[in-house]
Amino acid sequence: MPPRESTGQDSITVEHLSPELTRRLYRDMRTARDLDTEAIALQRQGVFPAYVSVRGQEAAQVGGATALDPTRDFVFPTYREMAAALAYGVEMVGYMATHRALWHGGLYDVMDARFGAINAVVGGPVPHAVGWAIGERLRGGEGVAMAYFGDGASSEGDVHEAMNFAGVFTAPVIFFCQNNQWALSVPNHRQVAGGSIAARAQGYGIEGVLVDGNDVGAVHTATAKAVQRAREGGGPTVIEALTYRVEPHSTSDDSARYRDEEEAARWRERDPLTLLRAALVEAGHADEVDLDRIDAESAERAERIRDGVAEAPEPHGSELFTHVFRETTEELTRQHRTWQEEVEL
Amino acid sequence: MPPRESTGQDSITVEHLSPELTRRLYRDMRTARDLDTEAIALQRQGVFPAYVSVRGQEAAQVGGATALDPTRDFVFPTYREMAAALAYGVEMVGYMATHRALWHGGLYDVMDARFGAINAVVGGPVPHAVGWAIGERLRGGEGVAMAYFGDGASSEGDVHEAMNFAGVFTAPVIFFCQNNQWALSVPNHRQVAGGSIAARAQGYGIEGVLVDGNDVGAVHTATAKAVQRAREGGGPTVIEALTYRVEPHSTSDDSARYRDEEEAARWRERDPLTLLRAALVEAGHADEVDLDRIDAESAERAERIRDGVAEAPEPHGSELFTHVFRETTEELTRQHRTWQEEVEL
Amino acid sequence: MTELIERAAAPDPRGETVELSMQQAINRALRVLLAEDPKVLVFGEDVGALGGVFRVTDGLQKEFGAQRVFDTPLAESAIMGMAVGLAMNGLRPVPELQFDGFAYPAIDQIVNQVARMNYRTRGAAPMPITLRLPSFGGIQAPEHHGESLEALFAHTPGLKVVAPSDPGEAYGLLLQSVRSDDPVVYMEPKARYWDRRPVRLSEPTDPIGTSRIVRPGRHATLVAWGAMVHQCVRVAELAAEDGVELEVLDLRWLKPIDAAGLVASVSRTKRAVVVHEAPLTAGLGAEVATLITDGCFRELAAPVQRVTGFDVPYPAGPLESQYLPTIDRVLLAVQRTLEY
Amino acid sequence: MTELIERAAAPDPRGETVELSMQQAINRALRVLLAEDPKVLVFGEDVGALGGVFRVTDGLQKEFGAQRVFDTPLAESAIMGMAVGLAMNGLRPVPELQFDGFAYPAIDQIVNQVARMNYRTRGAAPMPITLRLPSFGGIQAPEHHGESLEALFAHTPGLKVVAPSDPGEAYGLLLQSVRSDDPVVYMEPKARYWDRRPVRLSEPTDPIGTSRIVRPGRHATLVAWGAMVHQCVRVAELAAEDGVELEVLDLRWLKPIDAAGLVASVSRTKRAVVVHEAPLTAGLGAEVATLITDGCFRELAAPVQRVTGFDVPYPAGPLESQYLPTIDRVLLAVQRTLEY
Ligand SMILES: Cc1ncc(C[n+]2csc(CCOP(=O)(O)OP(=O)(O)O)c2C)c(N)n1
Ligand SMILES: Cc1ncc(C[n+]2csc(CCOP(=O)(O)OP(=O)(O)O)c2C)c(N)n1
Ligand SMILES: [Mg+2]
Ligand SMILES: [Mg+2]
Repeated sequence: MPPRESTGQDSITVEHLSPELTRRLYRDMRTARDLDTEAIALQRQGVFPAYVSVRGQEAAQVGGATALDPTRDFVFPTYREMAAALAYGVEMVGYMATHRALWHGGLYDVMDARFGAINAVVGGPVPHAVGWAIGERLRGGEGVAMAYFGDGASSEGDVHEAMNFAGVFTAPVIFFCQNNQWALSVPNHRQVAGGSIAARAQGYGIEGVLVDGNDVGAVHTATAKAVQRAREGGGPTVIEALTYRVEPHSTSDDSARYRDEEEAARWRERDPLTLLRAALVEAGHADEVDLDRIDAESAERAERIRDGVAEAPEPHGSELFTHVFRETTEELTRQHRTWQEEVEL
Repeated sequence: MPPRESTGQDSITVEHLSPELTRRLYRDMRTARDLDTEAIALQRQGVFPAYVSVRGQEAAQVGGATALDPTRDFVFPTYREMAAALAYGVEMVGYMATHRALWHGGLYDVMDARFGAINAVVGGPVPHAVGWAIGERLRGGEGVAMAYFGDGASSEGDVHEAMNFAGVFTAPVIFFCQNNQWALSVPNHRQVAGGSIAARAQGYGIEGVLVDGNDVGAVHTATAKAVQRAREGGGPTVIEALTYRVEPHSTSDDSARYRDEEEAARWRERDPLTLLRAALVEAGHADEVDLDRIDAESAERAERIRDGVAEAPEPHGSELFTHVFRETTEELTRQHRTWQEEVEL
Repeated sequence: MTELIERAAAPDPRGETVELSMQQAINRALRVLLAEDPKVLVFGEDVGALGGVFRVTDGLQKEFGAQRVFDTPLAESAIMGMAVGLAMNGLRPVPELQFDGFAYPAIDQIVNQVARMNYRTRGAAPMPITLRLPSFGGIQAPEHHGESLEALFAHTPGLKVVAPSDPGEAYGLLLQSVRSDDPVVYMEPKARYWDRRPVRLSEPTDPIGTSRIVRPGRHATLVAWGAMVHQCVRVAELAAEDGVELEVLDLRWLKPIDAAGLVASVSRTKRAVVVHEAPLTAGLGAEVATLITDGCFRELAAPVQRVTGFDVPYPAGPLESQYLPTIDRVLLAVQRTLEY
Repeated sequence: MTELIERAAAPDPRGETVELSMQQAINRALRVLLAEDPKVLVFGEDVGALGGVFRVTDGLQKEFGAQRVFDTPLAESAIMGMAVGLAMNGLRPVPELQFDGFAYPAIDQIVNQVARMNYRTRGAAPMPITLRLPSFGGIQAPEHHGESLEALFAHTPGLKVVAPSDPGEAYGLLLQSVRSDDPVVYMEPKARYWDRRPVRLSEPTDPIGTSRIVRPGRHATLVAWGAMVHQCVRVAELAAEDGVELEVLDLRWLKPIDAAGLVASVSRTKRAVVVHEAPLTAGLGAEVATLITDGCFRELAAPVQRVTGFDVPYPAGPLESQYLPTIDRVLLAVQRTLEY
């Protein structure tokens, strides 16, 4: 584990992982990084009203998401899981649509993707993952639920209730905390009593793991182990991936008001992509030529997604009314008509 | 600690405590027991619509409450803290009024008593204790807040949020969990993942203590230590007093539907009053004559309280309107008038 | 699903008429639902071995097994959050929250998650959740055990809300609620749990969102739901002795509200009194009064009267009867509207 | 309290008129309150060093110290629960919940504890808590950042509720709210935070629970609060071009509601339109309409029109303007009531 105040001297290794996997990890992280950069640009151009960057957290997200099986597991994200979505195989134009404010939950099909709707309630989706996991056991399935949440979210009552339920029901669920050391303007030591979310696991009689969130191999391995245990009926795991939010909370935020940007700069030095690139070469899993090719492909894919989301049509106003219920009501039909007569025209 | 499945062979000692204190503990527990018995009788006679018994939990409650200083500390109870209220010095006719359904929060003056209103929201008052304690530090006072709650309450989000706040603010607060092993019909192993509420404390970086809740001396000593630490700025403590709810959840409950009453019978054998009586004699802190005298005085006091509450006048209907606001509103005054014209007459 | 299907038992004999209390009728409906659909799950605090504090789930765990009928830890928000996850895994959750006042800790999950997941996912993740909520007052219970949350639920887009008034209604409306693919808050009037009536164990035929006339009349319409329907029927019986014929309309669906039914009745009677237990201000009575006024503006002979709980927290025992709409208060309101 | 008193700074120069945005006006009022009463505490998520996501608490921590203006962990229920405990220790808490939609996790503490502690303790433990809640929509924000919870708060006995519509109002109403010994939910219309107006830094003179006429008129009354007041003024300006004189009534206090003020205005104009952002059904518009109908039954020339958000969850960006009451919709409602 790196110290919370990293010096930037560290390196990682991926020798224990297959070349294919590590190249995939690199590709996903690279694409996510490029897409993140495109997204910030779109926000500056006024195409996105706001954007929450995942920069610096790509290893934590990709390492975790790639340990899951998208054909039988299910992910419950927050609003900051772009790299996880990408690595898990979510249709990314639909995902990014949330940032263009086209539809709050995004425009991808969540059931198809097995990746829940983008959720802005901090802590709110964590009990959903537990419910899904309990349902999976009742159905006799082997799927595992993964709940992403932040260090700030760990303060919410829902996260506690969810962990306790998971322990009592031995639910196949992974509580994946990306501890990026900031919850908007509040640092860990004013947020997380005791200092560690992984340490809380013990109080629920469940497994807790603290992992270097900038070491994608370590995250992947720890998650894969937790997934396997959950699949085999061994119950939940809390994974705390220690990383850092190098960007402001969102494009609307001004982090210089509350933190020493030197700290962010030190963490930028410990960039998970740079670490992985060096480790890939070191392990002989890829050479610079391979990596440059991946870089080029990733940039291209990120651009395609960017163009897709920038050009996506705005939802029609009728959609306000059509998704409220499965079986709509007369009153809503009447309001829909009012809207057509008084607003649409 | 006794095993959770007690055999009833245990004994306790009070040699480390002063004779005065132990006799006081005995008196308060005895009076609470007698008052509990009177209350059950009142419920059977139809004077109380329902009652929640504290039988078997007198040591946990009295041991804790007597470690506090009622001139500067503040207690935040649930609905089952009759013995604590009595030991703390609350005016007991006013306290018992809640069980006659005269007024939900009781009729004692909570600010005067420094003992919060009876609170029926499981987990709800726990953050109040933390807020009070944070306020006490801001004011430069030396008071300590004590939050009582049950094993079932430990599952609520509010309890987690409160513990985390207490840890972050180093608040002088004691989280006193009476683990009576049942939350209505649900036993510990279906309620408390990991099995121990005291063990949760570590996850918040705060002190956690598991104590035999039927050993009044042990409870008193553990609480006194926690109070001292809190007063000196050492922050919060979680105390889990392991005891047993020997009666049904309330007089409306039928516990035979969900538990083996043999278990309750075994715990009845380990009655905290019987244990204390034997220990008092053993330590030479009192003899049978002293104890019989205390018994007689306690019975008499319990009867006086019983008569007081049975005879207390019903609140006037006007009180519906007079306590809603400090500065009432015209609308409410109008409704008060409607009530006078249409209901009172 | 095989494991679950094996546990399913034979459904109720249909069409038969039996005398049941409301609490038994709900129990019967739950048995039908558990038996007919292996995806139905019943859970909450103390609903298992105990059978619920009102015995509404009595025997269900024994009959359908502890996988389909189970106790949860004591945490309302997680109970509703868990329901969301179960629904996303294809199940049909029927959670109970033990009492009205303890729905508040779950409001975030209900409003921000349950009510809008179908919308948020553009129909991909429907929420066929029926929240059973013992509701309203009248039983001299402790604090937070006598609350009326219907205005809050009715104001929440994405929820449907229903409050049955008698055992037969309770049976049919629960079948309808649980079979619906939309989230429904099913508010059980505690004060009527022990009310025994003949119940026809039949399929509900009225669509969701329709009210019903419990007693026809021509001088004024009394609008109510839950236990207040019974109160209004008593008022109508008393008024009838003086020759005043009051129509009693059981609104039952509190979202969607049967505006057409309200307007049809009041167009005939020209006068209306709405009665509810919740406090006056911003209560559902205001919505009912507004819908009636909108639809019957020219016919209305007097403003719609509201007889409701006062704007005070629900009180303890002896004061309860001073808070709830009394027969006298409703009669006075009827008189006011007739003499307007 | 010495420690706290030492940190108190000099209050604002009173009586002066300065141009301020609403967000600055609230900041000024908070400074006055922190300075005049050492018991006042400001806390919540990100209100300290950051100064709040809308900079409403900007500079307060620096000026009054981290003991009186502080960040809490991210847990809304505990923030309000903590406020209860602070109040019981004699302090005067002014918590912020970051956004309307995140008040839901705190609703249990607000409804079951804050609103009824004074009642539960028969006046022994008053709750002089002012909850500052950035509210309503109009800024194309993420989900849960555009909600209108006034109906829920107004329906809760024991709460007072206010929503200012401009900087001057915001200043005076906050002074009044925090100085009151009752709990007040102070709903800040986010869409108006940057609206700059001349503000007289004076003591409020109108009592709690009074509305105000923003623009007089005689053909119909538009009733609104928060950002919709501004919308109604624009409607009135447009209507004036056609010779229609609309009165705009800023309700501002949503509990207690100024029934007398509503009735006085509509008795003159004979017609009313109520405009709010919250969904239609069981919204506060129904209460307003009912109060007007009750008080002006014989004078009313048309049913009170409601122009509100639709019964759908608050939508994202481009759909926001399709959801919120538009000028056209209000104008059409005015026309309907004039032609009724
Ligand atoms: C229940 C709730 N409260 C408050 C907010 C406002 N808010 C959005 S993000 C955030 C900080 C979250 O921090 P953390 O959980 O650490 O996640 P991160 O943003 O660092 O990924 C806050 C306070 C919210 N979205 N939901
Ligand atoms: C928030 C809330 N949910 C549910 C209830 C109903 N209820 C009352 S007591 C109880 C069990 C509480 O168990 P525990 O916390 O262990 O306390 P004990 O009764 O054993 O003293 C329940 C479920 C409640 N009062 N409050
Ligand atoms: Mg964070
Ligand atoms: Mg217990």
